[in-house]
Amino acid sequence: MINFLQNHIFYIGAFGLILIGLFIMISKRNLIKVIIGLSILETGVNLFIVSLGYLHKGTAPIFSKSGLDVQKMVDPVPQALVLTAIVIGLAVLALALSLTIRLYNHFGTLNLQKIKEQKW
Amino acid sequence: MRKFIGIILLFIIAWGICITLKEIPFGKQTTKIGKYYIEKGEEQTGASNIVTSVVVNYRGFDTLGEVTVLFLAAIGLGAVLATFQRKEKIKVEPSSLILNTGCRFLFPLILLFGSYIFIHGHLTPGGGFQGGAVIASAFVLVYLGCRGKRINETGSKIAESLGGLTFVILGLVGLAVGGQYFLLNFLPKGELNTLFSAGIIPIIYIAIGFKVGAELSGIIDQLMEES
Amino acid sequence: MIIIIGLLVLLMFVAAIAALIFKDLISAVIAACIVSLIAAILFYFLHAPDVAMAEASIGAALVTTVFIIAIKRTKRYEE
Amino acid sequence: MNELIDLNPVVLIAVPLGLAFLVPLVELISKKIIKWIPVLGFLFNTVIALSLLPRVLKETIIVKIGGFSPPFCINLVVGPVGILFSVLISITGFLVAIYALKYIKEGAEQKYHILYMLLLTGATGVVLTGDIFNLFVFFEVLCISSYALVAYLGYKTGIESSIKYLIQGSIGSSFLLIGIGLLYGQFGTLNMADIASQIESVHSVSVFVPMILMITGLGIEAAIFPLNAWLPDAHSSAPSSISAILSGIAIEVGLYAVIRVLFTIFGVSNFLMFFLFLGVITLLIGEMCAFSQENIKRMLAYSSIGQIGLIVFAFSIASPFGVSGGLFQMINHTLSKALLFLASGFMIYKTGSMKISSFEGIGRKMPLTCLLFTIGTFSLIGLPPFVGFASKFMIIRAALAQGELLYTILIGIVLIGTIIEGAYFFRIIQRMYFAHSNDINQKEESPVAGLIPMFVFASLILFIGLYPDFVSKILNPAAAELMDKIDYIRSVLG
Repeated sequence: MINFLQNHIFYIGAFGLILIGLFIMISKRNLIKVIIGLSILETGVNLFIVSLGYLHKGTAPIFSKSGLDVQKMVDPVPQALVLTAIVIGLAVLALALSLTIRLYNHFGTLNLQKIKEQKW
Repeated sequence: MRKFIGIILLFIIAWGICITLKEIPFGKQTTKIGKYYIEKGEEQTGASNIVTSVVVNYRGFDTLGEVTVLFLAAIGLGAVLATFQRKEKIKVEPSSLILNTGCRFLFPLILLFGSYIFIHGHLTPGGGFQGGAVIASAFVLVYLGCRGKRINETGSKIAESLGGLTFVILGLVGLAVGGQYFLLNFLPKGELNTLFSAGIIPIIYIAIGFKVGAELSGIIDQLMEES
Repeated sequence: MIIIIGLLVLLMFVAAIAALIFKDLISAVIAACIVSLIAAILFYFLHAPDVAMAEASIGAALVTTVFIIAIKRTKRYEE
Repeated sequence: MNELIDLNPVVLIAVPLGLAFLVPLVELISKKIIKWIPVLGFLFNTVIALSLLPRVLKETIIVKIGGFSPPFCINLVVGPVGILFSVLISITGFLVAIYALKYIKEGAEQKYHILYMLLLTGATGVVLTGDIFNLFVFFEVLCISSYALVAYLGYKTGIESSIKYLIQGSIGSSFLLIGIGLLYGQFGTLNMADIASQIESVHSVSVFVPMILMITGLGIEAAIFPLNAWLPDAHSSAPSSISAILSGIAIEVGLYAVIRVLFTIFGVSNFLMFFLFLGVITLLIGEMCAFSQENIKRMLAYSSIGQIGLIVFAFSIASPFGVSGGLFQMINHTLSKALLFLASGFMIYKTGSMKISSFEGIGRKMPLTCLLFTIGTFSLIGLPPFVGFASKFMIIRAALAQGELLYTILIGIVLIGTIIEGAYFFRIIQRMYFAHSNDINQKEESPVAGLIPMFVFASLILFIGLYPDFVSKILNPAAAELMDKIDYIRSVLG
């Protein structure tokens, strides 16, 4: 049990968040709820990418003092990628919420089913 | 019905990912490029924080794109919000004296902490993005605590612009100085683990810190005042 | 150690599901904020202090602020 | 002149970025010169890209950013495909920027110009980069600026379609990111050539899942059939100059990314049959929906879906002829669709309505604009002597050269799609020129700054249509680059 947890807990956490986020985005009609789902989805993706670089009994990739074992450092690349992904996520969320505010000014509702100015 | 289809879709995705994850053992090996960065990073870039050297130097082009995305978000948000004028101004109640003074007292301290984070980005955890976010949170505090104050728009615009320009121009200088490489670390690397080391990395991180701080507080400002 | 991480992941799931169920959008946003905060702690356990700082300051603090401003300008309850 | 040729291709991305960052500073000095900055930037890009062309055709240029060797740094791969697209992007960007001088009058103008420059910079980054995560970052730059630009005018429809586009697009980019993560976990590298060289060493199922995720993510921007619900709304409610860029550049770049991922990274061959059918379905759905539209911009948007279907079909033939036909059709679509949107922009501006019925008799009011519009439609349908004829001919020849019954049947369906396309375009032209209208006498032509870019587009269409050999010098090496994975890997990794 402990062994299984040790090897899989972060993947479970990450993909659990991804699936919950996707489910919120698919099932909810309220726009703000959908965007909350998007934020949870992005957190999940970030957690997944960071956990790719993990090393059991490793250390952070920072040479803060001498004598650190180079072989025991975790992979710095996923961390750099996630740093980028977090900022991009914030940018998308901020734009989405500003659009939401304007949408509410125009339509007076946040329910995506009631907003049907355009159709096929 | 929609939920049901959604759940089926999610199961398919989860199943597919589970198959793939079997090939990726957790916590086992460091990858080829990760190893290279850890072994050579200190000597090639002069930064003791390898994540910083990856973010700013090895994958600096990504960071340039990332800074652009944030800039885009601030500009796009302004463009979207500028399309609709609010009729009446929202009335704000002035905050109490204790809250007001407390926020004013905390504001410079948080600014100091933020700038500490991005100036020491190449030595300790943290860097331009984290420091910028901390600076923006100081502005949020002032917004919440002392109602009716706004940031200086011209100042934030200049910080935004100069931050981005510094990044691009440093890259182009690298192109001009030696070897035809964009974003080449052309300055001397200095002594390891000291403040003045790692060539262009601290300069870029300071520029990013100013830019991110100005942009994030600009986003908050626009959302608070113009929506 | 692993037990603590397991509990944190469990708590994170509870918060995420709470964000799914709550009708009050402010509560849902706070639940999403808790998800981000726990994710930041998990990043720390994954030896990624840089990412943990970014997630705590951007994902938990600023995103929540932006969400709350947006909710303030629109509607608080989901119908 | 010699120094100009030796310039590093990275300036194609860095200079427009720097100019975009400069705009807020310039705004403090003078607001009038801002709208000339994009013109200047893309003129520069056009010159650089054209002067790089002969050098690239001789040998692929690998740009190492930061001065490290390829798998350890981000590298740009400026091959024939990359340079073809960057020339296309810079020319279109330059012309549409001239058009926007007179067209954009409302809203926060300086923000429009920044967003416009960054959109095209993102597109250039996507086509030039050789690193999968860098592709994601530039893709986000492209997507986020198009979300903001769709909502730029602030109308009800614009905001609504922008938010729908944003939600679908951000799910797509999350999928793309998961796919990139899975690939990194398996191969430990982000360089496209490095991944491509190792892809055969692992179990095929575990590569299949990231491939599906990435294709889904990129396919949303490329508007392949089940993922294109956002396109007609977004393209029809953006300002016309932006519709031209979204139709002409953004979806082409999305498609390029799909093809790069499929052909170079995963090197699939047995999976392409699926795309063959997908392309034909996309084509038919797009053209049929376009036929039933009453709104001109929606009609053009659906016609873009149809064209994307045709291009996907051409690429999935996967013979050198088919791929170069697909690239040629992309050039045709960019030039003609941009011309059509630009012309319709001023027509809508004059009549004040997007309804096709309100264009009756406009051919006598705005003769030049309507003539240029007609050239665009003819090229899109594929009449000689315009580009469309040469490109469609190439695709048909490629399909028939396969010599299988299936391809013959599919090309028959494609031709039916072309007939539908011809029907609705001729209907508009008939209404524009021959329908009766009351006020014929007053002539109101588009402004000169609007006419010049349209005229240049039309003459490019005519010129390339008359001398297709001129572009096939680039198309053939480009097709070879896409088809030949081993050569790509060798040129990057050495």
